[in-house]
Amino acid sequence: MSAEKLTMATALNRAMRDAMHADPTVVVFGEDVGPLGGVFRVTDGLTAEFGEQRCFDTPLAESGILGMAIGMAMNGMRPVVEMQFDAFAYPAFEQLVSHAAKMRNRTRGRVEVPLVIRVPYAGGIGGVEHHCDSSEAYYAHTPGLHVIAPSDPADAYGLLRKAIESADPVVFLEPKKLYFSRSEADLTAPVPPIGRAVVRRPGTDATLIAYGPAVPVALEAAEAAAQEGRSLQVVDLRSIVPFDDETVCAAVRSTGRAVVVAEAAGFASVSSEVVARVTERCFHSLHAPIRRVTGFDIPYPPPKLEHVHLPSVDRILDAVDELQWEYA
Amino acid sequence: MSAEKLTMATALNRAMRDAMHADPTVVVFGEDVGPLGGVFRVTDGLTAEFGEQRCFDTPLAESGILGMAIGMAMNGMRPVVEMQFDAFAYPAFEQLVSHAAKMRNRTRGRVEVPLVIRVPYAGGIGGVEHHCDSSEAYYAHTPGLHVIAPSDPADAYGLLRKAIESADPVVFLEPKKLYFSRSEADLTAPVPPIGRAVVRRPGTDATLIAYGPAVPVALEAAEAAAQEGRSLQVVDLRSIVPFDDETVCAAVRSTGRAVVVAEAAGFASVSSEVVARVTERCFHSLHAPIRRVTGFDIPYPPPKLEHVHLPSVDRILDAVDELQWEYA
Amino acid sequence: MTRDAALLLPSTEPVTLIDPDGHPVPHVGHDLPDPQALVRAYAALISARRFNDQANALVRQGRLAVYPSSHGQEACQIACVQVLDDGDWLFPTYRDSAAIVARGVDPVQALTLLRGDWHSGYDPHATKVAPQATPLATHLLHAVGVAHAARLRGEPTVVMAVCGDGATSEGDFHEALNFAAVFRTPVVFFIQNNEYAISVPLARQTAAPSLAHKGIGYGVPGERVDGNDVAALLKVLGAAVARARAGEGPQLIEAHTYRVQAHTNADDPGRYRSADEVTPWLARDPIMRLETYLRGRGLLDDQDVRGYAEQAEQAAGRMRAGLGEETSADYRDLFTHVYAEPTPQLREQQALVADELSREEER
Amino acid sequence: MTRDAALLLPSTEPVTLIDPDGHPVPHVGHDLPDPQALVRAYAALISARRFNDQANALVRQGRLAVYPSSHGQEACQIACVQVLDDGDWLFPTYRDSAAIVARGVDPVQALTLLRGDWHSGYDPHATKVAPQATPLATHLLHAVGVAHAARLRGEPTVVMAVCGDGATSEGDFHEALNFAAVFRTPVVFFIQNNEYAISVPLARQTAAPSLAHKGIGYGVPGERVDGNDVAALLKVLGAAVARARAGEGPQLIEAHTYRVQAHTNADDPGRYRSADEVTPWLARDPIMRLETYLRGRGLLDDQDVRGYAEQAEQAAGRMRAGLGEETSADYRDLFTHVYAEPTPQLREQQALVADELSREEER
Ligand SMILES: Cc1ncc(C[n+]2csc(CCOP(=O)(O)OP(=O)(O)O)c2C)c(N)n1
Ligand SMILES: Cc1ncc(C[n+]2csc(CCOP(=O)(O)OP(=O)(O)O)c2C)c(N)n1
Ligand SMILES: [Mg+2]
Ligand SMILES: [Mg+2]
Repeated sequence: MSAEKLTMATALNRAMRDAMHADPTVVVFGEDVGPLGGVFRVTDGLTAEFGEQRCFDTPLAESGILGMAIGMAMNGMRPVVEMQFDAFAYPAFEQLVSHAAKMRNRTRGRVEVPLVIRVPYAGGIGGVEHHCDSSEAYYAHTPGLHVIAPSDPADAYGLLRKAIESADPVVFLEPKKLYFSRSEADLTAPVPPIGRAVVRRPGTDATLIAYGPAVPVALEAAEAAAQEGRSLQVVDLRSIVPFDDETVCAAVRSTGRAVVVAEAAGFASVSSEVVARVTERCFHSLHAPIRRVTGFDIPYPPPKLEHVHLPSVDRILDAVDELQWEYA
Repeated sequence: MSAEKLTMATALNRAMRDAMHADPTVVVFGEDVGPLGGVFRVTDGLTAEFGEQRCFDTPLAESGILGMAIGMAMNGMRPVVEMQFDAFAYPAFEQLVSHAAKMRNRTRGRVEVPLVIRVPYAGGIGGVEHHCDSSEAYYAHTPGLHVIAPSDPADAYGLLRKAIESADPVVFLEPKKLYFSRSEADLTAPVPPIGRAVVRRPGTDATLIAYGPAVPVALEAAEAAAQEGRSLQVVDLRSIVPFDDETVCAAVRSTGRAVVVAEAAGFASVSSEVVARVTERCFHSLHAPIRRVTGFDIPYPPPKLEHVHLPSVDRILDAVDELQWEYA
Repeated sequence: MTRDAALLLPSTEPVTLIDPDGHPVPHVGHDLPDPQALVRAYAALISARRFNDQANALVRQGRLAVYPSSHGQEACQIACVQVLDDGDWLFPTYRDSAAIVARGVDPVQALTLLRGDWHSGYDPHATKVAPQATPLATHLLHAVGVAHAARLRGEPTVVMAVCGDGATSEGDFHEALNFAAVFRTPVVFFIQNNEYAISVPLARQTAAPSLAHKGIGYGVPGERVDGNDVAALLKVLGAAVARARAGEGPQLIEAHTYRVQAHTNADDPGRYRSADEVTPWLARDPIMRLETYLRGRGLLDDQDVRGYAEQAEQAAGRMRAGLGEETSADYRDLFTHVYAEPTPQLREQQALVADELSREEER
Repeated sequence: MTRDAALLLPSTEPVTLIDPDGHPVPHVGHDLPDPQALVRAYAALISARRFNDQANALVRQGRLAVYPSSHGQEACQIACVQVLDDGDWLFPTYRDSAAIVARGVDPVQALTLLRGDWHSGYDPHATKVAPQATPLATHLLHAVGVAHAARLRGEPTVVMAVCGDGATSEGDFHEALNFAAVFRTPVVFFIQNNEYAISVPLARQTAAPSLAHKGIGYGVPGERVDGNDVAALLKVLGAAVARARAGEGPQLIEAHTYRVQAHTNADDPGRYRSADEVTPWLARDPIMRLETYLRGRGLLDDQDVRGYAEQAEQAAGRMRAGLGEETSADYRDLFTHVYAEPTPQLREQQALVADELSREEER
């Protein structure tokens, strides 16, 4: 067991490398993932180390990439494919929804498609249109897919290993803005199974529920609130599907107040689901309705305006302020 | 003003015919919509009446259909395109999300894409896989699209006329199982604007909130409840986006209890949104958490099992029973 | 892979080896298949036709929900299976039930989808037949993936990927051809051009000289074949399979045939084509011409014909019986096969149904 | 539309009319463009090169966020615009900023996207230039739609739809070519084959003899042209536009050129290609050869060259100045242009931001 300081991009790269060493059926492919190592360098060195047959570039066609991955998964391989940016996964939507998600069901378990779809996702990097979408709702709403969003290097490593080992298709959402943030991680530590949320920060007054790129913002907000004497708990979902009702509800019951924080547009989203299901389960423990701080219901803004759109510490603290403390 | 008894399919057909008469820029195209009149005969007779240039068959490619429609809308036309079945709209997902929904925004209003995407949707017709998806959440989550689901012939006519007149792209979801159910409709009556829900049945004890194919089921449940002495109000959303907070919240406040009914899988769905936003707005009027009766989080079942999946009168009444009447 | 245009373009006319009247047609590129293969094909054609007729009858009796018939396309159905080895894969569409049965899948299992029992009824791994694909052209990419995986492992697998003329317009057709070509994947793309996509005729689908002309745009050799001539199909498809197996990469074969019946029983072809258009195709029936040829060569006599008809009749009887049996749809299947392990949420949802059912029973 | 294969296939070698050394090359199909057109093209090339250099410099200075340069591809940029009439439309990609500016769009407005101010800065209706497309190949379908709408109204509009070699692999490329062919829509599909899609070389993109060979699969005539020879481009594209305008339907033109710079400033080409590969292409520069040719014919002298350079320099200066001005991004735009009328929800959300900002100001 040895902790080291590394970036999420490196952690993800290690996860693929280690998985490829551990299992010869793991293959990595997509656009520019070979010699270039991916536009974010997440697949850096894999072709050099494992050869062209294990990590390779494809023609430029996302439906093709996922469709071929499904076929390979049907025939004994474990493909890990990269969609270059969130919005460029949309051409693969039919393959994802009508096949990846349904093949096991269609065949009553006779055909499995163990594959991972890595999607660099969400904003905060000054990217132009189509490079910053938070698309998790589309995937989370689709039965048959696991949907995961790590928020730090350690989870990124552990969850990607689990995703590659999974017998089911996993949409693995990598928050682009966290790719190069560095933190301590012990890659040899045991990882919890997919489907477990974690309390990132204890707190007693209210609970912030976040995932992926929103987690660091929530933690920052909790820190700021602490300065003002308010104790905020922070829960990191990690896995959107399956959802960890147990951890989330226990957290919310312990404080009686909650704010869900997510970058995606709020309407008919994962954050709607969190509000709905937690309210259904914890109604009588709630002192106030659960609030949401999400992206607005607008197309992702151009770089110069993204700060207006993204959940900010201030906006989170405003929402916390509105949790009807007068009823405490 | 003259009411007549007609099916939803006929009402939709009339809406297109009348729109094509009223506006020469309206064109209808898709797969099999020409001489065949569509697999559900919703475009029956349009080619005969308006000629090949106004209603025509395309090659078999949904992204092509929607992409071409976007171009035509950019250049002065009002295309109304048909996606043959819900799951066959998925190949057009990128065109829908990355272009139809964003063109106005991209150009700060300089380029409008007034088009309607008609989608025969949802189940209850014994259809095989890929023919029964409830895909509204994907569209409702996407900023820039209007999303409409009528539940009777009169609304089908009025809302489709409004959708065709709209300057924005509209996803028009036609509940397949209601195509051939007949009811009185006055097609000359004025129609409310897109974005208004309607109370379909008054009631005082609890509110059922439904849209599209779930509305008749909710009405049936209310009827059954009345027999048992419970008065259920039924709200029909009609328009999912824009959402009519005013009507829905007023209804829920008036009863203090609510159940959302929808065919789609519940997770991260339109019904999650309804629960979340109504709870946020009406928390202190609620005697119990809002419950959901939705499709399960599973791929749409084969015909012999769809009855297990679809919201039923009994399941709705069970949910109503669980609205904590002991707190009344 | 050759980049020489001449070698990638199809012949100007579809390859025919036995004409509609049962006469052999000399061809520079292909001899006739050997007699055994033709007799085997004949027996299979008779079974396939009987299977189609039986399925149509079952629809009329309400025992099948829907059936997209391959009546008139049986030569394609049979040939694309007969050229495969046991280890090869077949990727069929909804219209290829006869091919699936020819491949050895139990007819009742083959019809699970169309009966409404479940989305697919047979074991793809055991039968090397992929689930029938409904979303058009999407399965062509799966075929490429299956073939590519086999090739990475050094297996001799060839994959037969079948689609219709309409499906060639989908983006996935393009991506599948291109991926297969770039990776030199052993897939035979087999288009059954039956001139219609539901109501839409070929002329509305493409302006190309032929669908086989699409091959060259990917560096894939294209070939055209008479889709009602099982002899030509066996040779052309057989050669394509052999080349793919030898490492020469994918091939594109367009069979020209005709959908003599409706798209499915729910369709009404009177709305978009005249009976006059259909009639000439009845004279080009794939069975008749093979029978004439075989009889003429003394490879088939009345007794053989009766024998094959009898075999086909027995199979149809077993199929009727099998489909007559009540099937018990188990609601638990809805929750069990969404993931390898049901999520906590699915367990809750299944429990809700269980509770409903137990309360119903109490009543 | 012809279904004769010979008329749909491209020539075996790209059409060249002026070789890299500036010598005219006789060609059976095409004469040289007239001198005025070539001189006009020269001036435009100089401006385009200067525009590229300036944009690259602005990136280094941090005044542009990102720039996909068309350095070395300027002949394509210029020619595809010069062949259009005012009423025609251009459908460009992110790499075609120089073409957009050549079409008359204000350079500062053309760079709005890459500056991060907004997704698109110019008025597509006023300029007949569609917003630059990022999702590859998707805009080709919009081009077909724009052209089809014009044709339904009997307008003489032709649409120039530009994409890269990589984009040809997308399903939407296939669907666009097919729709255009079936509807005989006046679109010229213009592929700038610069041999790379980011890091992926052409050989990984296709196994076809050439990208122009894709045309025949749709019944669309394909042609290949030297992408660094503006003379050949003007003639080949001009002929395609004329045929499209005359009602002969779509055309597919592949220009063979090379991306001499990185994909964008964020790219690191050293990881996937050697400098040795790039060097020969520098000698094939589109400007040099035209300059040599024009000087040789007495159509250009030192003074002209200085004059055009001066013009280009002035434009670059205006561009620098324009991009130096502070832009004020208005948050209200985020809510105003989602729908024709903001929804009640968007009004609420905008009010929330307004409230935040007013409280910030108070502080
Ligand atoms: C992606 C998609 N779009 C639409 C459909 C609806 N549909 C089913 S069959 C069919 C026609 C297919 O024609 P073709 O490919 O020629 O096959 P055939 O039915 O003639 O065998 C259509 C449009 C579908 N199944 N999938
Ligand atoms: C649908 C889609 N997938 C992926 C990308 C990411 N991407 C941007 S440019 C590019 C390469 C495009 O290559 P090519 O078409 O040859 O054009 P070039 O950049 O060479 O001009 C890629 C993969 C994208 N923009 N759209
Ligand atoms: Mg067909
Ligand atoms: Mg390129």
